Amino acid sequence: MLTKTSFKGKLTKTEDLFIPFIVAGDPTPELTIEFALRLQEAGADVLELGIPYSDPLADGPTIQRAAKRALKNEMSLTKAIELVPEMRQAGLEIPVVIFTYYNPVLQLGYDRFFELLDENGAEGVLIPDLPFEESEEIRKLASERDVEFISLVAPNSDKRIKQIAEHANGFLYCVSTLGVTGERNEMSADVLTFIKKVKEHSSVPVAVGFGISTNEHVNLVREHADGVIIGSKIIRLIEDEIEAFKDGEEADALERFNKSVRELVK
Amino acid sequence: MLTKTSFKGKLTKTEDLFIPFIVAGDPTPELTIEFALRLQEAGADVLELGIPYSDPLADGPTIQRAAKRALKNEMSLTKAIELVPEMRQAGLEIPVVIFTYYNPVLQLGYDRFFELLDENGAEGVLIPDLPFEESEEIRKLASERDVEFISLVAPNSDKRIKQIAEHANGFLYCVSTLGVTGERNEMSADVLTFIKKVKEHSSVPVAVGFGISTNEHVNLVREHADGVIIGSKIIRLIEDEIEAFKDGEEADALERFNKSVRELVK
Amino acid sequence: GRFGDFGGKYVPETLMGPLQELEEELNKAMDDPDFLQEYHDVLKEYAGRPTSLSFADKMTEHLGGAKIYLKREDLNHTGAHKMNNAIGQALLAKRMGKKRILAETGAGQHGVAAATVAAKFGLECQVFMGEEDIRRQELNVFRMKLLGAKVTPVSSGNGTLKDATNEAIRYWVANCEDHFYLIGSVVGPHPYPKMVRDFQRVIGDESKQQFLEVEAELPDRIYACVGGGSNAMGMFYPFLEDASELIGVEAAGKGIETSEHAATLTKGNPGVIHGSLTYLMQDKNGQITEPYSISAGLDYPGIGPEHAHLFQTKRVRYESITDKEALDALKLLTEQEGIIPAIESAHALAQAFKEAVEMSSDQTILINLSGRGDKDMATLMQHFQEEE
Amino acid sequence: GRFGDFGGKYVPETLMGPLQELEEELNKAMDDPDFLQEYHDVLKEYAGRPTSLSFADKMTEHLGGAKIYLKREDLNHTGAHKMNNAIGQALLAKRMGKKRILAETGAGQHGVAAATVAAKFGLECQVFMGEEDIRRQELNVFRMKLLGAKVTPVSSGNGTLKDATNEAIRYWVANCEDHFYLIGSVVGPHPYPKMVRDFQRVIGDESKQQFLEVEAELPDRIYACVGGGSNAMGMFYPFLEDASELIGVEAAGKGIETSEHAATLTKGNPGVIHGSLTYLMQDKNGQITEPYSISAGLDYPGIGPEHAHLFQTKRVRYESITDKEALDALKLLTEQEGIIPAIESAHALAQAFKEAVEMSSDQTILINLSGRGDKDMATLMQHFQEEE
Repeated sequence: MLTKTSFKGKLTKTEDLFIPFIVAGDPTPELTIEFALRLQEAGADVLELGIPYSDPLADGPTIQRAAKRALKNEMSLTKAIELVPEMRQAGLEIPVVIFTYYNPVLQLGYDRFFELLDENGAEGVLIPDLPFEESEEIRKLASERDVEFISLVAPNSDKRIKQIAEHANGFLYCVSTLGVTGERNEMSADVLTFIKKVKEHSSVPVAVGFGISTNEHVNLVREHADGVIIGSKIIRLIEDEIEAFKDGEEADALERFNKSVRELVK
Repeated sequence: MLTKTSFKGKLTKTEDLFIPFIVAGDPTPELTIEFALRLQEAGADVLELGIPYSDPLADGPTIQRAAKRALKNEMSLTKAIELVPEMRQAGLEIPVVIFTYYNPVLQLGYDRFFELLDENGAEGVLIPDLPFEESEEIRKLASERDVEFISLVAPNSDKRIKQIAEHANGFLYCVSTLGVTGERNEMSADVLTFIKKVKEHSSVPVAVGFGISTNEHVNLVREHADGVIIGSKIIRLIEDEIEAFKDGEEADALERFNKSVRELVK
Repeated sequence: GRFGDFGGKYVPETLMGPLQELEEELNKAMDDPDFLQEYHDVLKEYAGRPTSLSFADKMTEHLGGAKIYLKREDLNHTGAHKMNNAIGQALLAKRMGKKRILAETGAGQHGVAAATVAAKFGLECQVFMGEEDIRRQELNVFRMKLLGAKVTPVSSGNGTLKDATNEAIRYWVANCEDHFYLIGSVVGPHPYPKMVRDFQRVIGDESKQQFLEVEAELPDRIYACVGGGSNAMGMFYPFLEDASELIGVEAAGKGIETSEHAATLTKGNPGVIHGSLTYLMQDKNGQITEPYSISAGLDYPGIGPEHAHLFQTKRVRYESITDKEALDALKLLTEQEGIIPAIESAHALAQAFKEAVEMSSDQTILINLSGRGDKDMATLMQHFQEEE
Repeated sequence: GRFGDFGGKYVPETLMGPLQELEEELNKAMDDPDFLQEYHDVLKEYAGRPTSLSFADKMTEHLGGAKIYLKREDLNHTGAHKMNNAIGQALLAKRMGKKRILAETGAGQHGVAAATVAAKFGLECQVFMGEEDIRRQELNVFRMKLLGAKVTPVSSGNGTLKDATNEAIRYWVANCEDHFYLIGSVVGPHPYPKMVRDFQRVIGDESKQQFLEVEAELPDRIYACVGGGSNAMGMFYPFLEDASELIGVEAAGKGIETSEHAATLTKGNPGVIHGSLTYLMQDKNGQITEPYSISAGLDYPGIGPEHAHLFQTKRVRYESITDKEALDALKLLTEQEGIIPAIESAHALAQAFKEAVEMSSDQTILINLSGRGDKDMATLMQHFQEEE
């Protein structure tokens, strides 16, 4: 099983995973590196590094705002991947998954894309608008290049769950907006059934994401899945400090950020 | 011939007629009486007394304005006819033709209309929107009551000219916008032919109206027709004095009016 | 030239010649199969006829009474029944060798129709429009100009439709030799009321055939709004000899008990307006009074003389509907059927809806949807946003 | 789900299920004679089809080249070809038991069409519209609300069509269980491009029959404007196997040499937008760029994937027309034929007029007049009054 989740040997456990998401270049490339380190400190097992995109149709308003800020800094797919070695140099050890919409990859070309991942030491890739049916070629290439191609599965994936889960690499991203958003403190039976079904078919850890924003949510997910993915909430913690970053109070702000993340996943 | 143009004996000549038009109640009923007298002084042979109407579709902007002023004074067909005895009392001797659109007559009813004409001593009637074909009944009634029913004939009346001219009473009103408006100082051959044709068939004097506004026009018409009808120009002479009337300089204004009319028909 | 007691030619002598010429040419044209063929070809290939007959299933269900059908004159090119008549008269003008047409307009719908056919048939077009209406209907003025027409502002009177019509007639008097006057409704001197009816009867002719196809019998009741009354005459005329009850709906404005309405038959009396003996709104001295309706197309103090005749003979029942009732009906039809009717047409709808609920589900009614509501958006926005 | 290299389903996993369900139901429906009958009945009895084929005699004479025919989609209920597709999808939504539809809109034309069919078929309707567009198209917003639709402002991005579409897709992701997403053009993930084409092909099918009736042979060239490209696909599709040359006309805005245009095929390159692999306008990093056209309906950075395929295979020739050329063509058609076209359609007219003069009088061309210009009056007023 670990062979399928190795992330080039950098992922050492398959349970209780904490997988945070940040957007490259939000609010600056330098801070992105800092956030990555603080998240590692707070216990992150894998970093999802988001590429800002003009038309992020799978994302809510928080991540759209982050993308907009990052695009103002002219962040691109190439530049984002090139941040990875800088992170490494600064001390990042956990595997990095590049989260990007399909079009920037398409414009770069698969060859150049994988070359970049390889050169810069990014271990995984996740493309939210490239479903199983459209991803055969890239999955094959990823496998050849030893890059983890992360798949998503949704409660309405239905009979596709088995297909997707059986082909999963790295970890399996369960989209679960139905159960854990908002104020609820327990998962609906439907979601539990869904996660259970995914786990049945999956040979990689099953992580749950979308809408996880409190420590209660986190612990609820931990009970049933192998990992928790946190995106918008992390971005909002960054947004909370935007003014502080502007005012040059970087060290304090990063400290507060780190503390908030620790609270979230304690 | 004079039997057909007698106006109850008040029209004593059949040539070189001057037939001015004023609107009853413009700008006040009292001044209407004064204008009638000044026009008689200036040589008028017949007075056309216009009834103000909401929708005077045979009239140009000048007479429309006059009608609007008169309607503000609540002038009506009945009140206008009732001005005639006041004019007589003040010294008016020439025959009076009531110029009215058809609808007010219709609302009054033929019986009451002719009763009013008779009671108040108006000698004629002219209804510009009641062509020959629609006027059989009223012509018959007028004839019975010894009222002159004035008919109009136009250059494009064509074969109707004969019919209209042969049934004419009082005088025949030739509508002649084609020949004498504006700056021209001679009549077109067409208009001359038209007037000639009308005179051939008419047993009453043939008067020409519409657009006569200078002494040159007047003299041009006199050469070829039995009479000249002047409407808008007279109204404009009244308009020239409107402010003077408002300021109470009545006597001077009427004197100027009389002088202008004399110039026009000299 | 009469419909019973009504109609006639109450016009200045100068127009008698042109009217006679028109009548003669009209009679020849209407007997000429080539002319009729061309007229019907243009209706089909240019104006989009036949217009649909729509069964208003949701509306019917909502009211729970008679089955409701709509004759969709809103689907005509330029958005209303006006086009049928404008095409007919433009073809006649062409046949008569006239190179210039003139027209009066209130809200601008007939002006747009006239400008449209003038462009299509290569005629010059001059449209008389009251200054007040020009201000209120800026878009339609622009539309007419874009179509190449000249729009002449009329400042006399109150600067509305009645005054524009007077001015158009005056202009025609002075220029009748080479101008064809394209009147927009079944009003004016003979032969206009008859001619316009004959160019609009295609509405009723089509409706009859379409209705028989779907229901195998004629409608129990037929409704149409009446300003001048051309859409109603066009709809009613082919049914005059049939058993269908015919209902003309006037504008009651702010209520027929007020002075602000345009309910000519309901509240007016006979008289002469724009060359024709008919019913009109007037004071005791025979001065024509200003009508009022939220609907520019019904805001007219007269009515076609044939309607006066059908009123007198009781062949058609005439009702009146207030601004508010019309707007409510407009909103209801829009929500139920996805069709935004002209406010004019909404008067017919309102009366029909009132009566439909009292009728049984095996009865049928047909409503002439004379035009689309796009032109009324500014009015509707103002009204419904005030209401909020 | 592909047209050659183009098309596909580039969507979040959550939409794969709904798309599959849609595809299955669509296939069943299109094989069901009852469904097709209902679709065609509604087109006839509600939307006003068949639309006319008009011979533009004066325009033809004016240019002195090929004979020019116009397919009159402007005569559809609500004024454009959008209605054909909205009816088809609404009937499908009903068949699938969906009670709610959602739609994106730019200028509001598709939003109005969606709100219209929602009213007609008793569905709830939510329309996503950019905040900027809401400001610019106040009347259409009011129209949608009057029809009972909810208009949701979209503030992300630049607040225009692209953003409204993104937001509609996001909302659909979260609510796909009971919502039917009614896309307005031949764009989006499979099966939308195919479905919309199949609901629009009635344009080409009718045109073919009508053209054969009057000319006894097919047109030499057929023109249609292309934004997303639904009116063009609907017109072209039935002619793909015929000899007629097909010409799609994109918006060159202020010129394809500037950055302000929407000439996707002329200047863009392949990529993924709104779930589909096709041509689009993007920068070197694959970020989608903002298009520009005076015509709201052509102001879209992508194009239907089938067009990308027809471009690649050269079956269709694609040209581009600037704002100014389109406006000139609009004015010319208005003056010559009394038809005010939508600015979108004027792009097709402009290209056709350019070519018609070079053609001989025994050749024929057919232009798809996709919609009427009423919606564009404010833009036109501003433009032509500035010009004066």
